[in-house]
Amino acid sequence: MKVIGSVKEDLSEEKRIAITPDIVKKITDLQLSIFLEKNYGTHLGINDEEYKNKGVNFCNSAKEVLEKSEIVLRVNCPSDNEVGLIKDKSVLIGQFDNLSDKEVINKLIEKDIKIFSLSLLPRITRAQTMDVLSSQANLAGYRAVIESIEEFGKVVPMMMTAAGTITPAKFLIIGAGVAGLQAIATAKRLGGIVTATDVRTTTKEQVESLGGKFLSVDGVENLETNTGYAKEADENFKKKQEELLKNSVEKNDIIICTALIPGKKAPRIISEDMVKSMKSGSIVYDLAVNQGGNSAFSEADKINVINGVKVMGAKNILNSIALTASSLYAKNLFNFVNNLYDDKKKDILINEEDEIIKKTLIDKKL
Amino acid sequence: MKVIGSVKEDLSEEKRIAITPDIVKKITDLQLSIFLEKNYGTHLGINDEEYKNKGVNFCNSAKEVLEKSEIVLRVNCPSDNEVGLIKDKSVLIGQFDNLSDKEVINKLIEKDIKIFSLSLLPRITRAQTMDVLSSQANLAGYRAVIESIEEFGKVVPMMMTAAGTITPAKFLIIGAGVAGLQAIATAKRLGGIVTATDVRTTTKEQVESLGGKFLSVDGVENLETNTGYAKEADENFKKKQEELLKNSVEKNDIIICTALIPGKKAPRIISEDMVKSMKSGSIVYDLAVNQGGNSAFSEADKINVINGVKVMGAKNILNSIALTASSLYAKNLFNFVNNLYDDKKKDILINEEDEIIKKTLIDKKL
Amino acid sequence: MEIDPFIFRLSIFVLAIFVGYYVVWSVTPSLHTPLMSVTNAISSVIIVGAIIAGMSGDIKGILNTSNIFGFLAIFLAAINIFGGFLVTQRMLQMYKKKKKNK
Amino acid sequence: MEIDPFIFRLSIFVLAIFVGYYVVWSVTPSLHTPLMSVTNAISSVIIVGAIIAGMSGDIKGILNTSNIFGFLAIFLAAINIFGGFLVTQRMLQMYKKKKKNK
Amino acid sequence: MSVNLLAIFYLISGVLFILALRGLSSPETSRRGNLFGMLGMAIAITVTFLAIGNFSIGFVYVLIFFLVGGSIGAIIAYKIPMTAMPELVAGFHSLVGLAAVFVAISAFLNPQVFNLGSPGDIKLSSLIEMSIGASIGAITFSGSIIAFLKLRGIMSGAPITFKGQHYINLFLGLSIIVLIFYLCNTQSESFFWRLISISFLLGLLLIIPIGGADMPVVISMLNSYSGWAAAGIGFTLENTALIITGALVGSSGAILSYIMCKGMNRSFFNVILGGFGSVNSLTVNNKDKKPVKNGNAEDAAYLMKNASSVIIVPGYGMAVAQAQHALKEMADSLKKNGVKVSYAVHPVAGRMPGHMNVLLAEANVPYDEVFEQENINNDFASTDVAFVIGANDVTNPVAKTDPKSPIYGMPILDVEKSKSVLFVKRSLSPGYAGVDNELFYRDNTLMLFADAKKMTEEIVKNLN
Amino acid sequence: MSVNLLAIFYLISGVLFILALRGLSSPETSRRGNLFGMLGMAIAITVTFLAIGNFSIGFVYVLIFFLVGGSIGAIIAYKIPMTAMPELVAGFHSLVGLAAVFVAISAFLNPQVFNLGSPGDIKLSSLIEMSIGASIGAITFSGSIIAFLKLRGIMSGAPITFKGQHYINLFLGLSIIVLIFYLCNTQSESFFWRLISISFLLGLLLIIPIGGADMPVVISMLNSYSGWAAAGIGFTLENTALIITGALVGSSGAILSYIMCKGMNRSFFNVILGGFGSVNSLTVNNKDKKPVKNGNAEDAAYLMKNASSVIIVPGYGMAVAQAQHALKEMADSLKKNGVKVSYAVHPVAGRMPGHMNVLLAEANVPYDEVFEQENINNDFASTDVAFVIGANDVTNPVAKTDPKSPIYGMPILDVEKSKSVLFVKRSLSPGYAGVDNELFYRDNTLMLFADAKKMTEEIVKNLN
Ligand SMILES: NC(=O)c1ccc[n+]([C@@H]2O[C@H](COP(=O)([O-])OP(=O)(O)OC[C@H]3O[C@@H](n4cnc5c(N)ncnc54)[C@H](OP(=O)(O)O)[C@@H]3O)[C@@H](O)[C@H]2O)c1
Ligand SMILES: NC(=O)c1ccc[n+]([C@@H]2O[C@H](COP(=O)([O-])OP(=O)(O)OC[C@H]3O[C@@H](n4cnc5c(N)ncnc54)[C@H](OP(=O)(O)O)[C@@H]3O)[C@@H](O)[C@H]2O)c1
Ligand SMILES: NC(=O)c1ccc[n+]([C@@H]2O[C@H](COP(=O)([O-])OP(=O)(O)OC[C@H]3O[C@@H](n4cnc5c(N)ncnc54)[C@H](O)[C@@H]3O)[C@@H](O)[C@H]2O)c1
Ligand SMILES: NC(=O)c1ccc[n+]([C@@H]2O[C@H](COP(=O)([O-])OP(=O)(O)OC[C@H]3O[C@@H](n4cnc5c(N)ncnc54)[C@H](O)[C@@H]3O)[C@@H](O)[C@H]2O)c1
Repeated sequence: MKVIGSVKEDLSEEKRIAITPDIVKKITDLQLSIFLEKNYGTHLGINDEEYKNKGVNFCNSAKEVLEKSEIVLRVNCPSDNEVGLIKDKSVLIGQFDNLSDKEVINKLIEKDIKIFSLSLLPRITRAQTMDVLSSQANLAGYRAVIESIEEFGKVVPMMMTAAGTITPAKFLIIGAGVAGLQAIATAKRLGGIVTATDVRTTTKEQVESLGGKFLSVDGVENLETNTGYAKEADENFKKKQEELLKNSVEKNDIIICTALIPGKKAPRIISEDMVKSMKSGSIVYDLAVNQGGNSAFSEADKINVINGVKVMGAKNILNSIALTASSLYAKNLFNFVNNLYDDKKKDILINEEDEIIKKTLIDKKL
Repeated sequence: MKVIGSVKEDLSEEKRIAITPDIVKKITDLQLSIFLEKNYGTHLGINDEEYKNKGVNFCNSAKEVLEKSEIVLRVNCPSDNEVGLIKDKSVLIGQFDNLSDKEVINKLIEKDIKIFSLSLLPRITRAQTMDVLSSQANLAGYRAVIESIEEFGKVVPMMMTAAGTITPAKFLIIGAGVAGLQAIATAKRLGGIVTATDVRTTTKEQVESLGGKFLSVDGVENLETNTGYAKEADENFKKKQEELLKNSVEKNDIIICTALIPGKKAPRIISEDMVKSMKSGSIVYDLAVNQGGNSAFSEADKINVINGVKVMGAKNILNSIALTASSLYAKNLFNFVNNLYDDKKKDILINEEDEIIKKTLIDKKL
Repeated sequence: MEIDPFIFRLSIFVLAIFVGYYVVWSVTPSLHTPLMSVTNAISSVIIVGAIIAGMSGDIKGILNTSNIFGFLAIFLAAINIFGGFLVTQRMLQMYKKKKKNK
Repeated sequence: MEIDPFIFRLSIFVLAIFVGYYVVWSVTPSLHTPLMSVTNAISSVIIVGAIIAGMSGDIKGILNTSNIFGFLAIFLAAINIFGGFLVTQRMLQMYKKKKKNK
Repeated sequence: MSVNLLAIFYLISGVLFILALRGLSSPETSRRGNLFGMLGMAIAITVTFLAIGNFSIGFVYVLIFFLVGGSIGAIIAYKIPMTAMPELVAGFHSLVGLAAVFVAISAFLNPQVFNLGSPGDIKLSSLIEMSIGASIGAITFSGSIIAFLKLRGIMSGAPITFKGQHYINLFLGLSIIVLIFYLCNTQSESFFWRLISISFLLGLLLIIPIGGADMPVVISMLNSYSGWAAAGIGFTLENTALIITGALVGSSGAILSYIMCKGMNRSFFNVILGGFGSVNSLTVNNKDKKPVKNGNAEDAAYLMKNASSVIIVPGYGMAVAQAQHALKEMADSLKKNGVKVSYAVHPVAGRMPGHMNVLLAEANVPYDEVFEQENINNDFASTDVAFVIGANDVTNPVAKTDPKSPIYGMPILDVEKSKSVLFVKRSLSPGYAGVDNELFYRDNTLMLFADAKKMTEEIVKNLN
Repeated sequence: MSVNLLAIFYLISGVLFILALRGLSSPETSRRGNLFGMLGMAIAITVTFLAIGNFSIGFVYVLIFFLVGGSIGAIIAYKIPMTAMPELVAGFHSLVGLAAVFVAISAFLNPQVFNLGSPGDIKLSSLIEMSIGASIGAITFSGSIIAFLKLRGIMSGAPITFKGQHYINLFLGLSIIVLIFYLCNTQSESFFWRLISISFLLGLLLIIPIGGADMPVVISMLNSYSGWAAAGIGFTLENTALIITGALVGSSGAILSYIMCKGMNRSFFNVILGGFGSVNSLTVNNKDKKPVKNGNAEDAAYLMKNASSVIIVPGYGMAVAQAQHALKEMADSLKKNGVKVSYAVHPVAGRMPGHMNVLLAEANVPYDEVFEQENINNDFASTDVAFVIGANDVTNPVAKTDPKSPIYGMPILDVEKSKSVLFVKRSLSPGYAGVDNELFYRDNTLMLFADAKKMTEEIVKNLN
């Protein structure tokens, strides 16, 4: 019986967990045994008891867990320290970043550890159940709106009352990918007036299908790659987009930035001037802050107030909904393991024919 | 020309202001001149310039303002210190509490100051435009939901996704007065499943008119007074209510408490056991915390975590939406002044025939 | 072996009843009054009988009772015909779709 | 001064057209096929003519051409009558509101 | 003119009458329908003249009576105010009835003119036909007179019932049959006159017990009677035009009254028999017996479809009925029809601040169609229809006029200034403040009594 | 039996036929309508026998032919599979047409039997009537045969057009008129036969160019023709039953085909003239020329109203059309009709996680009616109707069967297991994944081509 293990990660950076009680049974049904570190989920209100009842084994330290584990599930990249503890030739599955995690990855490869990074998952239909990017971006989009509203000194929905009319808050969503669409939906639900913009023309219909208005940059091509992602925009486009947004930004109360380009720095879309043109009390929430930020003044885990405009962004927004985020993340992981694991051989089977396995595997030094 | 004045209040307790730029013109149209203290609205992003442009005069200190003012507008009761500064025989309008503000009120009356407390406003149709209780309770209801959601580690709306289904959050609203109804509306908007309960039977239809479910305590009378408020419940009722809620509370994720009885301590509705019966991660937001609280463990401006359940409440929840709250409060105040002020005599006219004036005036020591 | 014309008339009568029955089934309520009014006007086709009655007899006998009743019937029916159709026309004027402002 | 029976028939014909016209206006599309089928069945009332043709003449002449055509017409029309009405009945069976479970 | 040609022309005029009735069943074709009717009538009259071809002194008299009568009719038609339509139709009806009686009398006195035999020796079938015609004509006449008086207000609109009325009517009806029987046996003039008198009486008694609210049904029914009378006389005179038209009018009138009864939720037979269940259920709620105009979804749809602008005024009732989605759909339909739609939200509509906004937003009503009171109140005066759905207090003008009213001083939405006001609510009961709303009784108000959601859905159906 | 009595009976059977047609216009009364039709026919046949009263050897032959024919008809009616209905009706039609021709021939050969004069000296009017009857009968016959062959699939359903066809038809039509003219002049048998042959030919040519999709209209039109033929012969035979019924069938058939054309958005005249605009617009998108069943809102409403359970499967198209409110209303209507309604939400329906949930919540769909795939997938097999609105990929069974498909391996909603599947989308084009969905071509699938919101609103209208 192969052993699958997971240890506590640095709670100051990551509150999500890779194995939730929900997926324990699914894993053990695959004839894998699970080892977790003590107090694995307590910070989320999940007691070790709950796991134990479902058949999970607990160890007192990360070291013990990693010594036993042939498959290690994680949320983020292990620390340098942990790399040493992971068994050689074991399998490590998580979400890694080719840039910031480069060194650790190289060390792991030296130990002949098979690294699967779900960040590299192809966006094909069959991979949807393992798509952590989607599942987490979706929650991030929701949460960005909630946190913006919490910070917003006014009321979002329109209210016509005996003491006067409260006009509805105006939202501008930059980038209508998974996170952007959920942000649109959430803002609409609360009664905001929602506009969104994107460089991919197909998103217009999608934005409208959620009741939002779409702001198109006129007369430019569709910047969509054949994998469904955005391409970097050229100068001409950037100028036109800036022109368009300049007028729009100042009319909005809350801006949620979600624009990303895979493998590149996030495009800078909201300029300093734009932020300054906004009304005092407005909010800019930059979900792209960790990729360089879509907005001027945005800094992770800080609220910068510029002329009364609050520009904010979180290093890890998912920590604030870690319960839901973990539950989806764990399911994605399980589905990935399920696809990787050969039921008959009772072992991991690296089928190079399988696009999902092939694309997520990191087996060369970066 | 009579002078109407307002000074900054203690920002640590009150961020709302009594005069917003919106109502300046309306006041000056009544041939009143306005004096404000320096930096009156800066904490809300409203510059003195904005007021000055509309014809407001500024003084450097509260003292100067109060020396000039024949009518003083406030949000809360003045401090002991300020009482001395207010001119004898002037008029003071604000929201005062017969209990906690008793001493100050008595001092003011000694100075022959006419005190009008909008907290005493009769809930008659004509008074609706001055009804600060409604306008502020409404915002409080909205905000309580937003803050609860911000604190809530899960997602509110139902989402059926490739990584599994997220079940919708369940809300229970205790008390379906103005605040409760707005809480219902806001929670519904976000996709929550909303149940509400109240002692007044007419609220059933009102709850349902917002798409909420009503939880009726069976077989008891309607505890509504003829002024539309709730009466204190008897033991029999309380027992039945407890029975009913016991089962319901543990199924809910977020509880918003708004139940009040005018002039009395707020009813204790959520017992310690009930809080403990809730799932870890649940939220109890107690809007009644300043009146004694509807829930066990609730303390103003604190989040008490009991078995993973967060019980919270704010001393002044309106501070977090001070902009909107001030705008409505100021309009209410203006409407009150407008009713009090005789256009021809260019003076305050205390018409004892007028139910609104009669009921709000405090002219005897408490 | 000729069929009695009465039978034909009866057939015609029966069929006309069906026509009348089906023809108004789908009338919109807002047209009830004009429809009644036009039906009323049409029913003064009785004037056909009145004319025959009024014009009967020769020149001398033109003023016998039967003719006089005929004249009166013509008079009444004529009021109805003109009044009925014209008033319907007036009512229907109201149902003209108003010009939209732009 | 008797009216030609043709005129009566014409009147009957015209009125029947109106009846036919109005009677099916409001039919639901799902009934188009059965309606066509029943109309088809009804149109084989031509059998009346066929019967007259078939039974004409005396015993000896019963098998002259005209009769034979009559018989054939009867045969065809009869297929149609029985087939038409019965098949309509079958079709309509489908339109019976299904019993709801519970 | 040959009898055959004559018959063909009568057939044509019959067809034109059919087309007339058909045309009147939808607003688009209604004017053309009326023209068909006129044409049919013109043909019938002309060919009758031509067929007789006796342009003697009789013709002059006929012409004079015709023209005088026609002019009077035309004048009445132009002078009468639109509000007096129902009673006018009733009045006209009485004339048709009387005309039928006169024709029957004429035929009875002078049967040879119509080829019915000679006085005292009239063909049996003709005699039966003409007495039926005369009797129904007489009933129509006197019944219509009563209807006219009731509608005009000369006679009380309340149903006048008395004990045993049904027995008396039954007795009169039987007498008519007996009289016809004797008349056929004896051919005696006196029976004929008695027949007519009793029929007059029966007409009076039949209509008197029926309440004013049911008068439209009664008129339509009398219409039907007059058709049957014409058909009866048509058989007597062997006149196809009369037969076709009579049958047409007879059956369509009967159907129409049936449809109207259904529309008003009244039993057809009770109305026709008179006085049975004639308490008007709507007047019951209306303590002061003030009349309200009571419409249905079709009327509302028609009014709004033809408006150039509609202002929707939502209130607590919309919320209770959860009618917001249907309402949005209604607005969409109207907009498709080119109608300008806006929403007027009163600051205290509903039961919590912003109540209407929550629901309108839920139904995806665009914010730029939603106006607060101050910004839209002046628009009512230039609006065709104010559609008030489940709102009440916020429209009540008593807030401006009666200082004693609990809502005095509240600024209200001036819905009453628009051309027509539609009120959707379930009854005449008051709103939150408990004050009666006098708008319900205004002339330009149409009440739509129903649950707000159901009614709105009905209206949507009728808009399409 | 006296001619008068006979005529009255014929009138009665005519009235019964009217009631039959009326009955067939709504599902509730349809079976009763059919019975009226049978009764009318029985009366017409019986009284005809009685009138002739010649129960000689002729009667025996008549009876034999009648019974043999009747039995054959009955057997066909019971044996034929339900799917063959349209062609069956077409086939039956041809028989009526032929019967009309035979009667006309018989009358032509033996006019004295029908009181039309003697052979070679037939009354002019009768001759005209009978030749019109025969000609229309012949057209009906050959036209119906073609319709039958096309529907049966023996002949290609595609419209067969060739240059100048309209001129040929015109020429044939004119020839018929000329022939009738000569026939009347000469009373020559040869003209009569030529008339019939040319009419046969015309019938063939008229129908051949019409496409299979328009066949129902054609059948109804031929129905109408056979009615006119019967009426023509009715005039010849001076038979009221034939005249009434013929006119009834003739006009109702014409109206019915008009209504059907409107329902299909086709020009009536194009269909009737054949081949003009007969390219079936729907087959164009269908590259493989696989047939799809194409329904309308009424069909959908009918199917769902009579279902005991309906599962709604929303997809991205519902979101694009913003059909959620209309959908909720549809579900409400269905629930009122006692139908159980649930929603099946696929995990990746739409374009973002939880896309459908947002919209369903907006429309206030109760959460307990919304099921995730795992919990509802087994219910499809026991469900009457799956209503798929703007979803596509998530229902595509290719995900289970074709490992090469880009969606292979995605769990899908098993809508195809339900008794009927309704697909609301605008065309046959594929969804996000770009894969054709074979469900569209299944036997138990009905495609509803329209914008999701419009179609749903239409269905709601039809549900009420
Ligand atoms: N907005 C606030 O903050 C607030 C708070 C407390 C009180 N109020 C008071 O509430 C009132 C609001 O005015 P309003 O015009 O919105 O409401 P309203 O005056 O209370 O009238 C609502 C009307 O809706 C009708 N209705 C109820 N259910 C219905 C249904 N299912 N379908 C159709 N009609 C239905 C009722 O008539 P039927 O019974 O005949 O159907 C009723 O007359 C004001 O008096 C205001 O002062 C407001
Ligand atoms: N949920 C997610 O997170 C997510 C994210 C990205 C991609 N996807 C993919 O999106 C797909 C979702 O499947 P689905 O079944 O919901 O959608 P789908 O397969 O894309 O099909 C939607 C269908 O709706 C029809 N449609 C579009 N507009 C319409 C309108 N106005 N009225 C009526 N029909 C309309 C289209 O057909 P016509 O053009 O013929 O009308 C289309 O075939 C899956 O392939 C999934 O992998 C999902
Ligand atoms: N096949 C599947 O089942 C599946 C699953 C999930 C997502 N997807 C698709 O993957 C694609 C990418 O989604 P994502 O959320 O991961 O994208 P992302 O996070 O990479 O980018 C977010 C959005 O920002 C936009 N953007 C980039 N540069 C921009 C600029 N300069 N201005 C404005 N907008 C800019 C992008 O177009 C994208 O919509 C989408 O098409 C999505 O539908 C597919
Ligand atoms: N006339 C007007 O125009 C007007 C304006 C605003 C409000 N009002 C009315 O004033 C009334 C009071 O509203 P409010 O919000 O100020 O009330 P509140 O703040 O005094 O109380 C809040 C709610 O708590 C409820 N409550 C009290 N004890 C309870 C218990 N033991 N269990 C459950 N619920 C309990 C009350 O019934 C009330 O609904 C309402 O009827 C409201 O409609 C009227």
